[in-house]
Amino acid sequence: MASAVRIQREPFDAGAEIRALTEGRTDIGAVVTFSGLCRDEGGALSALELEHYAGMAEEELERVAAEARARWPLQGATIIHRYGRIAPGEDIVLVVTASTHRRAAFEAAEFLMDYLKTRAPFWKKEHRADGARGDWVAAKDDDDAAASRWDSKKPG
Amino acid sequence: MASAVRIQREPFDAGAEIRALTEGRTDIGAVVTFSGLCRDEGGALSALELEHYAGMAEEELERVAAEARARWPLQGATIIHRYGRIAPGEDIVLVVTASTHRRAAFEAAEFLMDYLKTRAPFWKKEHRADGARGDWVAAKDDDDAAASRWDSKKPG
Amino acid sequence: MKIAYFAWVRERIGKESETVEPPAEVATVADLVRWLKTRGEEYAYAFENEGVVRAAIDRRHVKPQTSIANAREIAFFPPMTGG
Amino acid sequence: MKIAYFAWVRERIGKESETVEPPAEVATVADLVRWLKTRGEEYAYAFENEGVVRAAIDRRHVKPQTSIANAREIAFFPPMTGG
Repeated sequence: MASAVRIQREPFDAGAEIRALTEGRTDIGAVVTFSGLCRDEGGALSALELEHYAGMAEEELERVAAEARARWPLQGATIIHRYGRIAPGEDIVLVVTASTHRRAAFEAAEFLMDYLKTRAPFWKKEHRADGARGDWVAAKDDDDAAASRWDSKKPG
Repeated sequence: MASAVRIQREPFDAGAEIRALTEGRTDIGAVVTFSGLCRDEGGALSALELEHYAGMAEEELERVAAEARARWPLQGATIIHRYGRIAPGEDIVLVVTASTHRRAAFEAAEFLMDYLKTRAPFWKKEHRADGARGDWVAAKDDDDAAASRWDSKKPG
Repeated sequence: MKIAYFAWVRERIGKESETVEPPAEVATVADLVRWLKTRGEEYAYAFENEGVVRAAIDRRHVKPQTSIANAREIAFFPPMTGG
Repeated sequence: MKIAYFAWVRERIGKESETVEPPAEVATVADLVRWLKTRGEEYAYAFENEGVVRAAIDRRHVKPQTSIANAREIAFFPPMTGG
């Protein structure tokens, strides 16, 4: 199975990543992509600074991808996560899943996002537009709940 | 809200459609795309022929898109459906949803696919690789079940 | 009134569309299907399982019991398989 | 043993990493946190809510009761906010 995990400072190209998974293949019926973008929170933020634990971040994303492959019949999965300073409107994270069937591609993409949010060692710090000291983004209970719903759920 | 429904013979570019929804905006946090591709069913098919009801197809996709906008807080939604002869490996359909939050973008994209599968007037005919007469693809009970699960479900 | 056919309904009937003038007692979509089936083998074949073929009036999905009064275009087609 | 700190744990302690030699009775991650908190105000501040800070041993998430025997690198960090 085509599978790639990348951690990079540079932007990525979702279209190119979709093509990389599907080109030359005739057995894929469904490709789902998720792009997570930096929001400016109504103009309050000038950027997000993404810190990561180099080494562990790659390994954790590989573990999350392996877990998705074990749960759903995937023909491909790509995870790209950026670090460094990211301006509003720019991409932060990309997940692409390819499968014969749409439900598997949708569920696996949502699983990858839920899991990586609570397991991949990345932290966001806000840069405020007004120059005031920015805070570290707090983890959301929602994200823990979203990740834990997969603990008991079997692929449909 | 940026919203577009297109029915066309030509291929489309998922990356360009994502950019069209997000470019110049700083309020979008999540973009989900679904691409449906033509499979060759283990080499049995040489192509699919997509017939559609011109006029109604556009209107029905607009109705499906309006229903998604009424159910989820979306900042954009795009639906593109191709018709004509489509070779294995080529795209058939594209759905893109943009929202502040990832759950809304995921659910709306899945809803759009489930609904358009059972409501948009398109029909697939198989062209067989062995030259034998191809059949019209039969509708799946699964698709009806997938669409009807939204009848009672409220956005999460 | 114009009637359009799609996919295997079109193939069985052998035409894409036609203009018909059903008698006044044909009031609903189901009535229209029953009347069309009297017009020849090809129609009887297309509508052999009445529960299967779907209908739209003026580009909107309708049920068999829907009235065809004021319809400009009625379409018949199999369950959809797009996406 | 190398210890690495990230995000606001790093900012509060004022360093990215350091090498420490805890005494032999420090057996688990929780023991290590308690020992680190005795080393100065900055550590006490970073670990003021012991339930909040997460830990990894050799790049894998671990729980407070996990043994630190044979650990090469232990990392402490807040709940993750990537994605």
